[in-house]
Amino acid sequence: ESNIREQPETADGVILAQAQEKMLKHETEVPEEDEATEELVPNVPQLAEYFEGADIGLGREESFRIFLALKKLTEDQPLKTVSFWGKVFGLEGNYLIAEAEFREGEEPQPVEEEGGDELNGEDNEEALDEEEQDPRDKLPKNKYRPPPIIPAEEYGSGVNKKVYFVCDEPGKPWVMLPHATPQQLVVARQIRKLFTGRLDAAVVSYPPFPGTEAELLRAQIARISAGTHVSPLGLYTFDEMEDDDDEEARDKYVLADDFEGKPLSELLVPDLSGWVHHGQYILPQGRCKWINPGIKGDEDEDQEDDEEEEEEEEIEAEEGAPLLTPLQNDEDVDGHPAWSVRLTNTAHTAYAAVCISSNRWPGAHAFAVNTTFANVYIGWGTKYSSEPFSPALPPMVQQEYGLEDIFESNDPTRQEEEDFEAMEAQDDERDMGSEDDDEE
Amino acid sequence: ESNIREQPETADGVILAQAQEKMLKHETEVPEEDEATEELVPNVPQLAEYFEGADIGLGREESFRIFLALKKLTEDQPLKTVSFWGKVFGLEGNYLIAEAEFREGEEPQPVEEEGGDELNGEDNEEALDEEEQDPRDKLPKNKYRPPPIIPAEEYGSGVNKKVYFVCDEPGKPWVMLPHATPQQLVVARQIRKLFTGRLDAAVVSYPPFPGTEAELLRAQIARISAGTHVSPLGLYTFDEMEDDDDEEARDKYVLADDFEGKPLSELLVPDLSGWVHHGQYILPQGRCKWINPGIKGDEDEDQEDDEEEEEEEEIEAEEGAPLLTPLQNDEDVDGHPAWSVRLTNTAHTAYAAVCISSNRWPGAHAFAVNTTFANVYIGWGTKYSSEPFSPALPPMVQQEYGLEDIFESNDPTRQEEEDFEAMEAQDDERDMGSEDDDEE
Amino acid sequence: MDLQQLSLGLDYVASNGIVLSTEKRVALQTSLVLLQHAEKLEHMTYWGKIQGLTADYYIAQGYNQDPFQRKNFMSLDCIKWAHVADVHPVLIASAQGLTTRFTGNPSHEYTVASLRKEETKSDNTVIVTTTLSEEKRLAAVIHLIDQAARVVPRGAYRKTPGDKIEKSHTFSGLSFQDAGKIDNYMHCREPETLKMKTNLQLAKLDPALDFLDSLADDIPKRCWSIQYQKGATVAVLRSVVWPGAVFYHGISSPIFGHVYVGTGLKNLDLIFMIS
Amino acid sequence: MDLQQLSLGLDYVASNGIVLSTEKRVALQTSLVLLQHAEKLEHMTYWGKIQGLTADYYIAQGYNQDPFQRKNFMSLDCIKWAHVADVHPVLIASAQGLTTRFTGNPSHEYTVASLRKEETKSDNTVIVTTTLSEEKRLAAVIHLIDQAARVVPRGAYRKTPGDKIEKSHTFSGLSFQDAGKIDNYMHCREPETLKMKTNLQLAKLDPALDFLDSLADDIPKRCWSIQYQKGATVAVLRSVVWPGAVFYHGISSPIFGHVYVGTGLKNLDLIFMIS
Repeated sequence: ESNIREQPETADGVILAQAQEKMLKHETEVPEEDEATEELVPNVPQLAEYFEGADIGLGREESFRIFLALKKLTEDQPLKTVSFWGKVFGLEGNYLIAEAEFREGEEPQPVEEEGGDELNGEDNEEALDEEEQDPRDKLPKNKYRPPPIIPAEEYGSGVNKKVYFVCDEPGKPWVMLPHATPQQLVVARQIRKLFTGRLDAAVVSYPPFPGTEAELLRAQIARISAGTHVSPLGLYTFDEMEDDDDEEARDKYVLADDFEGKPLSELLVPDLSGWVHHGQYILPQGRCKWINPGIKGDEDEDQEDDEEEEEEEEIEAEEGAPLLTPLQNDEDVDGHPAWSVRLTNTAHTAYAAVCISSNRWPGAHAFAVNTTFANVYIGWGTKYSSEPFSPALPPMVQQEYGLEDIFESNDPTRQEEEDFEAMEAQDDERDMGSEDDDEE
Repeated sequence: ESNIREQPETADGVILAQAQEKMLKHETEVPEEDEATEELVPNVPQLAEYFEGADIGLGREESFRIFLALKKLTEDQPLKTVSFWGKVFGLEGNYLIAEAEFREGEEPQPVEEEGGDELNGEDNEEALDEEEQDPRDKLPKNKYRPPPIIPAEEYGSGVNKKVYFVCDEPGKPWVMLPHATPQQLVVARQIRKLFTGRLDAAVVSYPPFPGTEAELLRAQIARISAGTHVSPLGLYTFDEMEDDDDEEARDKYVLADDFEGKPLSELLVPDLSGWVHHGQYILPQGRCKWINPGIKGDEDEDQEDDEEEEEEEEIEAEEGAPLLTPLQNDEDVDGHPAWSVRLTNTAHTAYAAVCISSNRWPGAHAFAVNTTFANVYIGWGTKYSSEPFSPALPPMVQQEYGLEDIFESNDPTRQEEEDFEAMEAQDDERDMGSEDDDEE
Repeated sequence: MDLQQLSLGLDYVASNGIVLSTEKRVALQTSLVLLQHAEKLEHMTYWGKIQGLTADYYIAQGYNQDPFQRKNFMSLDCIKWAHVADVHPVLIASAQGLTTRFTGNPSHEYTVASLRKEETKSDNTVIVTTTLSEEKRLAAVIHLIDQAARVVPRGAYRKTPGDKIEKSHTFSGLSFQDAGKIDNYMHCREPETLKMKTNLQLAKLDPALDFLDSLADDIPKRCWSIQYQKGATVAVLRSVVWPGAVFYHGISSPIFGHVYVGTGLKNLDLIFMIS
Repeated sequence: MDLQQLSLGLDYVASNGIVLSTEKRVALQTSLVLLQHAEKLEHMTYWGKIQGLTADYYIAQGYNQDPFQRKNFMSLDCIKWAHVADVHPVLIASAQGLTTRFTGNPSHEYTVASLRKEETKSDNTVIVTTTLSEEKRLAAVIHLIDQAARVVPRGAYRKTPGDKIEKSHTFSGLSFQDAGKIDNYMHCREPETLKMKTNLQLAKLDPALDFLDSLADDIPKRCWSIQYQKGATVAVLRSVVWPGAVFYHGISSPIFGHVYVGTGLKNLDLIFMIS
């Protein structure tokens, strides 16, 4: 260690401070009462206080900066609702995530990502190429049909009910994540990855993940929201005015007018009967709302080939837990309920709140007291498993072509060849002999 | 500095920790809803949060410990209400003060303090002694009558509406302060003292303070409460059921049922029209409720002497500001309103509260938002003055006795004495001569 | 993190999801002072928290002069503490086989299988099934986490010529540049990887400073996440093998410490998880 | 208190009524970093707050190597800072005569009287009435408070044989006993009372450590309140001459600092107030 004191590098700190300075404000007036508008940004510091009572959170200063950053997001984007979804840790950097909904008609059209969604298109091109071939060169036809692409849910429904923005530090610009596709969700369920903190980082996995870290993050957010967004029973209810269509699973909920808060004693029971899921369950196909992959519409030009297959595969609709299903029905983890329940303010329970933490997605928490509640996720973005991870096995080796047209035989041995040649020679001699007989 | 590392003295820290440990609790159950009782201990940490938004408070950990200590106080004493009044700094130690009311009929009888309240008694004894003297020794009678002792207000009314407990650190035992007497208040207004932190410390002052530091602390608490306990207009109201006796100043207030909170904009106006005093004004005589000192009852045995004086002094009732008087009427301080107004949460005023700080008693603060409000005092316990302090002057030198009975004359000079003696001698000779004449 | 530095340390790690409620801080600051006094320990640290399904274990550690000799204590409420006795290495090995969550009940019994050499003529190894209490499992996991994740900056401890290890009074912290390099951090444990270095490698090291295993020798290579936080004034190292183990160091200051808040489970899938 | 130590320092002084809202802390940590960078200062400190009637002044101080050469800055919102220029000693004397509260408006003008020697043959002193802006009054009061209440523990600074003053890197704090004695604290200012000591008194002092005025020489004798706080782990000195000036020192640690939160008025009644 030299005696020369190194000038502290303030470059990074200064740059961050410059970004954060834009968020700071100091108002000395309050709007008149009739001017007051519906409050868009939730009182993040106060919600953080409740979580802190259960040793959950990011500290008061970061919570406050997140609050300011959310405020800035509402100034830059036309949002209808916004909330702090949580923080996902990465190896080199972390992600702060905001969950939002755009105002009616204001949602932007996301830029189409190049990549894996075009598999079917390429196959179609191949099919076209095939037809341009010389009919005389009848090459074996590739009978492989990739599974039909399940279309992604539209913004506003199912997995994509909300949109997500990320940034790595409060004050840095918010980046909107793309909508989640069923393919991404299906693969995400099969892989286990840590994030680096760079949205454009490649995701090297098997099965190959159709996207970069941004898409993987979005998929994990979708899974975590579906699995761990919970609220006290009675806070949300189904909209009575909507048609009660029994076939369609109810997928919308609204705030109940008459909710007065659940007593702490009911929120505290270990069987979790006081809580319900308001995050909608994702079906194995990667959507919340089942769509029959057999119904193709007019995209597929090989419809004739599939007629036979339609009759063969009667695809059964996937079903999942309905919306607002109670947490009691969650599968146990290691023989215990899927959520651990804690009381805050144990020194004086009159001012306590109840906080539950997911054991299936460590890092997902929710608290409730009176009519206040919130969800948050703070963690590495991976699911819990007591079993070591086993990556998916590659599929079976494909059959190259049907065997029924081909038969194999052994190559003749040299002896057999000699025998054959000998027979041939004898036959030739006999034939020549008969021809001689005819001429006398 | 020697190389031997001194063992850190943990004795003090350990002793304090032992005291504080008794306050710690960890409950894991909540009472059922029907069992829940009215909450006695206020949510001190939450109120501290609001004050912290205006840079006022004692820090989260001390606030929490104070909360635990108040809880312990309610377990040890039969209280009806309790709250954290504030903290008064002293040179060697500090005071934490809790304001409380006993449950009906449970108030203890305070031990009578020896000391300055007995001045009149001693004089009465002197009067008795006088009468035992020999009537022939008619010594001049002491015509001094000390001012009549204004009786202290009873517990539950006026200055003594509430009772106060002090301790120097949360966890240490709470000590109840004696009730305040008018004499103490009158002298406290004339002196300016810092506290040492020891309740039994002597208070050396002129005029002499009738008590020790405990009584002075109590007097200052009374003055501060009277001057700075404020609340949003409309939160408290007079009990409609009480007789509207115009002669008696209303001295009771109750929570208004229909108070829905004052809008921040009204609380924020610099003229303070949104706030009222609910601490009752202390009259110059040291009481909230005027009592006529002329009405002696049967305590004074020298009633005859006073008959004349009664006719001479018609004592005018002192009047002060009525209860629930608005803060607008407070005298300005240095040309500005008596209270400074600040907004908390200036970055996002939707979640702000309004906090006002007294300029007359620096350290007295109040905040309000919606239906929540609180008062607190954190300071040295002295009033503000832009003028340097001038102690009271001693009274005029007493007149020893009336001059009308006495006349002074000059001592005769030697010459006058000789002349007198000469005259006397001449008179004697003449007299002797006349006697001689009679005998011829 | 040292008890005296509790609020500073928590301030440094809060960004990583490690917070303590005011109630717990107040309780710790009282109960750990009493514990330190009762056990006559020079240093008392808040080691962290192991989350169980029904309850959480708060862990404290105390030591005197020798940072390698530590006494562990556990509490369910930060008020009453119980000594956690060290466990035999055989039990530690058994505990490593447990991959389910801690339950929160110290008396819970786990069934573990361990290999034991039977002392018979045939010298067979026999699989023996024993039970392990959660309390012992806790002790084992604390030991494992300390071995894997108890970090000190290079230069904070010195080895005197007399082979005595002591805290350096002139350590003024790593510079900004150095704080970002993993070779400047070392394991505070009996050296393991150091012994496996060749003489040529050892020749380049400073015997007064490099007497502990460097984090750079940990396998796999990317098992530590280093980040600058709090406006580049704090260096934070997070273990990916034991998620929840966090080390913090105030850059250019002598302040450093570590804490663990997590489920007490080792991340066995690490190889798959890093690209 | 040093910007890097902000949360620790606030934690130490909170018991004395000095707290900062989260909002202000966040704003300070951003704006002071930028200020330090813009002004190219090595050290940045949060000096404190002077409360005005309609608004409060937040004050920050920065310096490089020399702790005696400080630059002052003020802000009304902890976001935008303005340099507070030093004022002439004559104005400081004028400001001392002002005993009313700061208004909160930096442009407010006070009327002050000051004595000035007229340069005439008769050499009379004339009373001249001038105006003093609140901004200048602020600068004057900051200077006065620093002179009266800027404290460092004995041993924190050393004087080299070359008469250079530097911070001691081996200062590990005052012991518990020493921290309670007022002679172990010194004024961080150009010495005044030191010069008035006799040679005999000076002979007992250590020239490397005792080159500043000791607080023990302050008049009146009881103008400092010393207390052990936070369970006897922190020594806190509060000035009674300038109520609101608070010095804190973590016992047996190199941590110390000071802050002022008050009305900016000197307590002229001190003599009457102490028994």
